[in-house]
Amino acid sequence: MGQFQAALRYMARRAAVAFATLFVLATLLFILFRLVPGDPTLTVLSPALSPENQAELRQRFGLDQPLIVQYGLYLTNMATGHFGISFSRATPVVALIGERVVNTLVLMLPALILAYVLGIFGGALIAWKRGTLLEKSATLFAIVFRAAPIFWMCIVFIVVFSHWLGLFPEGHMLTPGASSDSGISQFLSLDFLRHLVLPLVVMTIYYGCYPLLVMRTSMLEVLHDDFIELCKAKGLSERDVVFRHALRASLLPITSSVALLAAYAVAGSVLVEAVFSWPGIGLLMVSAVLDSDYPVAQAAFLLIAVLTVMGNLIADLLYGLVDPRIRYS
Amino acid sequence: MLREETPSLPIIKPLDMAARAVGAACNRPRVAISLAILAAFFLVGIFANELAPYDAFVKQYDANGNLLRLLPPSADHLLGTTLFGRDVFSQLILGTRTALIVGFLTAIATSVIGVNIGLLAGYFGGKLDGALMRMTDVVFCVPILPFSIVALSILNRSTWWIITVMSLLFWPIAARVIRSQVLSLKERPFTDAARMSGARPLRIIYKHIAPNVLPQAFVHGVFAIAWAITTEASINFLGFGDPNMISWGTIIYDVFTSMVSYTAWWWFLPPGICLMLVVGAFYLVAEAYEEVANPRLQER
Amino acid sequence: MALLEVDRLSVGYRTTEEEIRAAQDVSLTIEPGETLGLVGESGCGKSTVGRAIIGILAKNAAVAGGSIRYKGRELTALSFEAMRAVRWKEIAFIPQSAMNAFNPVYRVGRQIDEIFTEHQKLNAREARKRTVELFKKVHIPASRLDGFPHQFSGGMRQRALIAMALALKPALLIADEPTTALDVAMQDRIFSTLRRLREETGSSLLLITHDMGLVAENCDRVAVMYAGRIVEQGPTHQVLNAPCHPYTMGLKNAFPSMTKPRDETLISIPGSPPTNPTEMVGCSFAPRCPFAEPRCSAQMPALGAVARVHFAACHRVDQAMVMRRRAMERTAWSEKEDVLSAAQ
Amino acid sequence: MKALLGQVRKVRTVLVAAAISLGIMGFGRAAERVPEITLVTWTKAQYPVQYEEATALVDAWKKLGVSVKVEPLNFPNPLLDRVFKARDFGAAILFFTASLERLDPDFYTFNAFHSSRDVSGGWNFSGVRDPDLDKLLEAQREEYDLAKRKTIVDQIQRSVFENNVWLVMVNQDELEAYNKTNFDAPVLPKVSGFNDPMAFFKIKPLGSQKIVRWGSQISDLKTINPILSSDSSQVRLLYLIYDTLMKIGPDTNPMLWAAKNVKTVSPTKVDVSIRDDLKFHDGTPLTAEDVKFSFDFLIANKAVYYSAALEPVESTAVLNPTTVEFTLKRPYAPFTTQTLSMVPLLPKHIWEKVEKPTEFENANPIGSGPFKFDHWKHGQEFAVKRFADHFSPTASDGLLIVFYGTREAAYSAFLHKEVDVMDRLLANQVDELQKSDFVQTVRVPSTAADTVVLNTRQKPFNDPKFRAALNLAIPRKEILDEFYEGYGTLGASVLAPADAAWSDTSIKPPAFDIEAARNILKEAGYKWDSSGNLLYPD
Repeated sequence: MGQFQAALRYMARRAAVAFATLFVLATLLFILFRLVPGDPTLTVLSPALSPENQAELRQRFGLDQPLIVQYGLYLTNMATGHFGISFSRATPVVALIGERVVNTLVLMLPALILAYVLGIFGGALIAWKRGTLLEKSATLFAIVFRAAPIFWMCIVFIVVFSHWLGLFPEGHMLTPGASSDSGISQFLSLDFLRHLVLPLVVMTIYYGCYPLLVMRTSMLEVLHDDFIELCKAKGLSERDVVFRHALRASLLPITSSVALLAAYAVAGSVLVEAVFSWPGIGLLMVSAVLDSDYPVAQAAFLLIAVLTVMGNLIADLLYGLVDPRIRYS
Repeated sequence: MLREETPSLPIIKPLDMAARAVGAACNRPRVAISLAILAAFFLVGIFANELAPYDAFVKQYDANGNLLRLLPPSADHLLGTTLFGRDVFSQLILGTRTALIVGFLTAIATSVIGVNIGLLAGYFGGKLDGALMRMTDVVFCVPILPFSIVALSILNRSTWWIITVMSLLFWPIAARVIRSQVLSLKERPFTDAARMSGARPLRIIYKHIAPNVLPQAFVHGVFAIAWAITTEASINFLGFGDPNMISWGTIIYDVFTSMVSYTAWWWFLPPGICLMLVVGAFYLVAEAYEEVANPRLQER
Repeated sequence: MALLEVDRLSVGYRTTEEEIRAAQDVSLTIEPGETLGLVGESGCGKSTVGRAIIGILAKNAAVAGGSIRYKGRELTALSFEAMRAVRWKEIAFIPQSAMNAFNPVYRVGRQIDEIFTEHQKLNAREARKRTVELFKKVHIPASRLDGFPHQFSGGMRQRALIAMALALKPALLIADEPTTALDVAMQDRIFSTLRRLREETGSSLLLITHDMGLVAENCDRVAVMYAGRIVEQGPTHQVLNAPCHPYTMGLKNAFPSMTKPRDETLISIPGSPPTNPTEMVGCSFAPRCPFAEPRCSAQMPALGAVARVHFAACHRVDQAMVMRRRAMERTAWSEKEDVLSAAQ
Repeated sequence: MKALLGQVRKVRTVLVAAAISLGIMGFGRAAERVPEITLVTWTKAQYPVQYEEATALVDAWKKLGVSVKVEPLNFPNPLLDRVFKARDFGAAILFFTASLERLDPDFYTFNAFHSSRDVSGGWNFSGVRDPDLDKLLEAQREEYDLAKRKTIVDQIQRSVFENNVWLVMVNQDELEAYNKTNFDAPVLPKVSGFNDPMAFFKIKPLGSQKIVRWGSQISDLKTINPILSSDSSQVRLLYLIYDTLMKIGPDTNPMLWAAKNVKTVSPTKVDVSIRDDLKFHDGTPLTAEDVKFSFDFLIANKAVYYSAALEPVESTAVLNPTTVEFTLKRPYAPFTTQTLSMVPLLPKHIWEKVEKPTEFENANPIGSGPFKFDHWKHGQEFAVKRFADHFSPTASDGLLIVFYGTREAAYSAFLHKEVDVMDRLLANQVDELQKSDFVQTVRVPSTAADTVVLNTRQKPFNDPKFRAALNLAIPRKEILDEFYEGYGTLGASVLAPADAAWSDTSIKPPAFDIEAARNILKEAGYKWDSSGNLLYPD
């Protein structure tokens, strides 16, 4: 029980640090966006745009306030999860962004989970089969593919699997007009799955390479450990030795990679979304930055940062789960 | 990517380590091939101007003054031409130079930052350590690609800014590894001896401790080269790159936006393959070096 | 019929550069209920022999010759699955360091349950019942079953290991340096536990150790290994009281014994074992041996009988008495040490 | 690297220049070198063609001894900030899209050259301040007689052309394609093609696909609240749902739409009577009250996009349930083509209840247009359905606009028959598409223009001779052939030939002639130094 409480206390402290991190990031972001050259009021492309109109718009956007007031408002908006109102749309930012985050997660989470599952079991398998053709080719494959730029791989996959073979759609999340519903049910359709396959496969392969290689190295080390010898001496089958004992004990280095890879994947989702026209948060952020829509860009960026920070937290939590020797102190 | 482990290493000079790494490479075809690939790309990068058959920025015309648009590979144009008649092979060669410059400058800058922060935090500890490490945490959580996009929309879209932004984002990993190493190094007898003899802290740090963390810094540096090249290509692919510089990422982006990626394979495939080879080779070399620098990782 | 007969066993390790013989022509027998000590410095190949018997050699190692017969069955010829059935049920194994013998990420109880579920096909409930009984036998509270290995003390882990080893009443137990990391008091407790449990199961024991004291206290017979070969073998009291090989004499010196006054400081053998003994033509101990003669480094001595059940491999075995006396003196060894260090 | 070399070279030339000028100072005043000029253009990422055009200009102008620094800027910002507000540029390549509302000559003349528009946000990029021109610009605004107005407009075009401030390079054709096995497009508006909602009102299903799917290159519709409308590509979608009193017809002539009759009572009084069969999508009849409300409401809430069109309106009054009287501040000739065809008719009963109109999402827009709102999935699609009660019902069952965000995604969707209509194609795509048997490609000569705008506030652009030389040194033919594969016409007047009613076709595109350009410079007293750099006249 004490351990559990310690873990809770530890997590609480970590969460506090995460919050502080986000606060610093948010402030940094605020400053950054005030430095962006370009007047957001100019995005109204009317030849009639006059200084009076601009003043009006500036007031509408709240840009006429002193910076410190803007900053205060910005922080309150964030703290209340409101994020303000988009410059270019009447939509509250939060409504705009909520959908997009879901779309991003719906692609990224399965991809990361699959990448790790495949990486872990694949890595264990090839470490066990060390020296075989399987191990050599899988290792080479992973070495080559983790080095490939993901956006390029995405295009290669599109060219091969949709353009030449016509197996999957080239992009987007749903066939146009397939569903007018923007709730959860759209993710349950066959159509969605068809659109999901290609980006999911690319991301899984791409992000699976690293866990695969880490797992292989870690397994090779663990397979030399004394307890493996005992497991063998106990008369366990090789499969049990490898997949029950060695695999579980080899997970430590891989969990410490979760945070890094998750952060990498969150950031990289911008690229995948761009190639596949996936209506996710990364794509929204890019277009908001280009459109000088500060509230949307800030919120999107912040949410991406939140995902990164959460990836860190989850990695920490996993570490504790995977390694019973970790004590929270 | 690095492991956050503190190897207890003997005091070894990085050059010796490099020599050992090269020696070890000879036993491992994978690393030997990587080094050969890198050597080839280095030569191409250095002699880019001499090797490029055409000016990569200039449109090519045939004898009748027609633009040589989307030509497949031929003896005149080894890798064909682009939508606006530029020589792909020459662009690829110029891109090599960009990739290497970006990789190395970023690696050097980010290692310098990371190592110094790691050294100072690790050696002085206390409040300085706390402050530096919190800063490290914050920077660690900055999503690299989105941040670069925002930053580059403020700054000029130049390769130098891209290098700067990446250098400012990549260092936390190095700082953490170096710091934890310094924590153990500063308890070693030789540090005590230096302290006893009245050496000032900065002298102890840079004269006595720093040489011992160089191997780790070097490992990080080589990894950073690979990350930098990939990230720069990604930034270019999102259209935030330097328009006056040809990089592999820009080439891929040009094909993609011209919508000919499925026909003009000669234009689309080479830059990706180059990225794959160079980045992959740097990863392998970094890992091989890491094994030497950190004996615990040596394959048994 | 002996329980285990190892006949001219050779084991080779393949490294990137060369092949190293870790064991060469090793012959041993163990009778039912008997305890055989296998002693030698670390790296002499004694652990390799133990692992070869139970068939858990490292991937780059293989039996290169000889035979291992257990109850008349040739173990080296068994299929993997057949060998699997022999392990633990027939021959159990206590590895070198109890410290790392348990998988750090699983609860100890679960790792013991596995024996019953694997070999006796018990279900989880029944297996747990047996494990609880086992723990009772070695005086570990059943509540600790749900602990992780790192939450166990060294002694506790070792006892758990012993309990586990004898759980299936194996005919033979191979213990590889079972108490290396423990203090003397703890060692005694462990060995008394081991004895107690063996009385129940009647298991034979192959005790692999570098500790002459342990051999003296626990073994019926002893085999001394050096550089992959057995250099002396015989009943414990004979070998220890009247060692016939200079290496055994040196080993004996290196440990406090009841035969010598407590206050005397220990004498250790200078130098270190050869890295690749296969390359050596003569006696592999010759470079360190204070009694070496020219023929020693030219010709390999054979294992010959010095008494009815006592064998030794030394050219000067006939001068054993003289050597024994001289070996008690520090100078005999230190002279050699000077020579060795001068040679470097 | 090239940049670095460029930097080095620049520093070197500066040093050399300094050394030379120091050396010459002893003998007399040295002629000053024409500095490197900055050419602002679009990023390669957003508009590759406009970026390429800049590089073509660099090569051409180099032949005059003028060095050019290309500065690709992101649209909208910081490009707009530099050109529309800070006016911090030498020359800028701007890209004007075609739309029917921009056909009235007022749009590209008054807005672009009247001195009152030389304010932050105004479109007088060049900083033209010419009292005579101002007078002409004002006169055409007030002239209701078409023939007389045309004469004034021609005068303006000529004057602007000779002033060489807006150097129109190319008027490119609008290239479009639709799936001809699914649909027939009997009415394709001139100038804008599918960029005009009218095309979608008339498109006819041929098979089972009754809903037209349009692959849009914009990443999302931003808002359906007209107060917040920001640009023409966004506004055009509003007109699917909202009626206007008049429309620019497919033949580019103004036509009555919701209005039954428009009577110019006096130069400042216009009476508009509306049809009596107008109905909002919720069944409420559309009355003169709604018309008056729409104008008053948009004026009161400072709907920026419409502010130019609404500015001349002094007041509105309901004369009877079907007639509204507009009182203008001054005579305003574009009233029908601009004001009446642009302002959407809003349902009073809905909008008058909105508390904060600028923050109103208008999530379920009710209009009276031929299509009624169906659904909008942000960043994915926007769908409207046929409104059967409309006076001019659509031939299709509805329209689905799919937001692809990029041309490439929309294009591949079109190839895969995921969408039926695609606009704004690149030339090389048209060639590719013509090979497919299901595709009808459409080439619409349009008023879209790639124009080099010169900033006369800065040296050397303040010199008309210098500007004239630059204009002659634009390789128009090369640009049209290489970047548009010939799909378009060479640019001349600011009013493109496609604007048939107003364009002065006697203005011919200047031929690319470096020699002539150098002669102009020579005559104006410019010189060249030994390495061929242009020097200012003494």
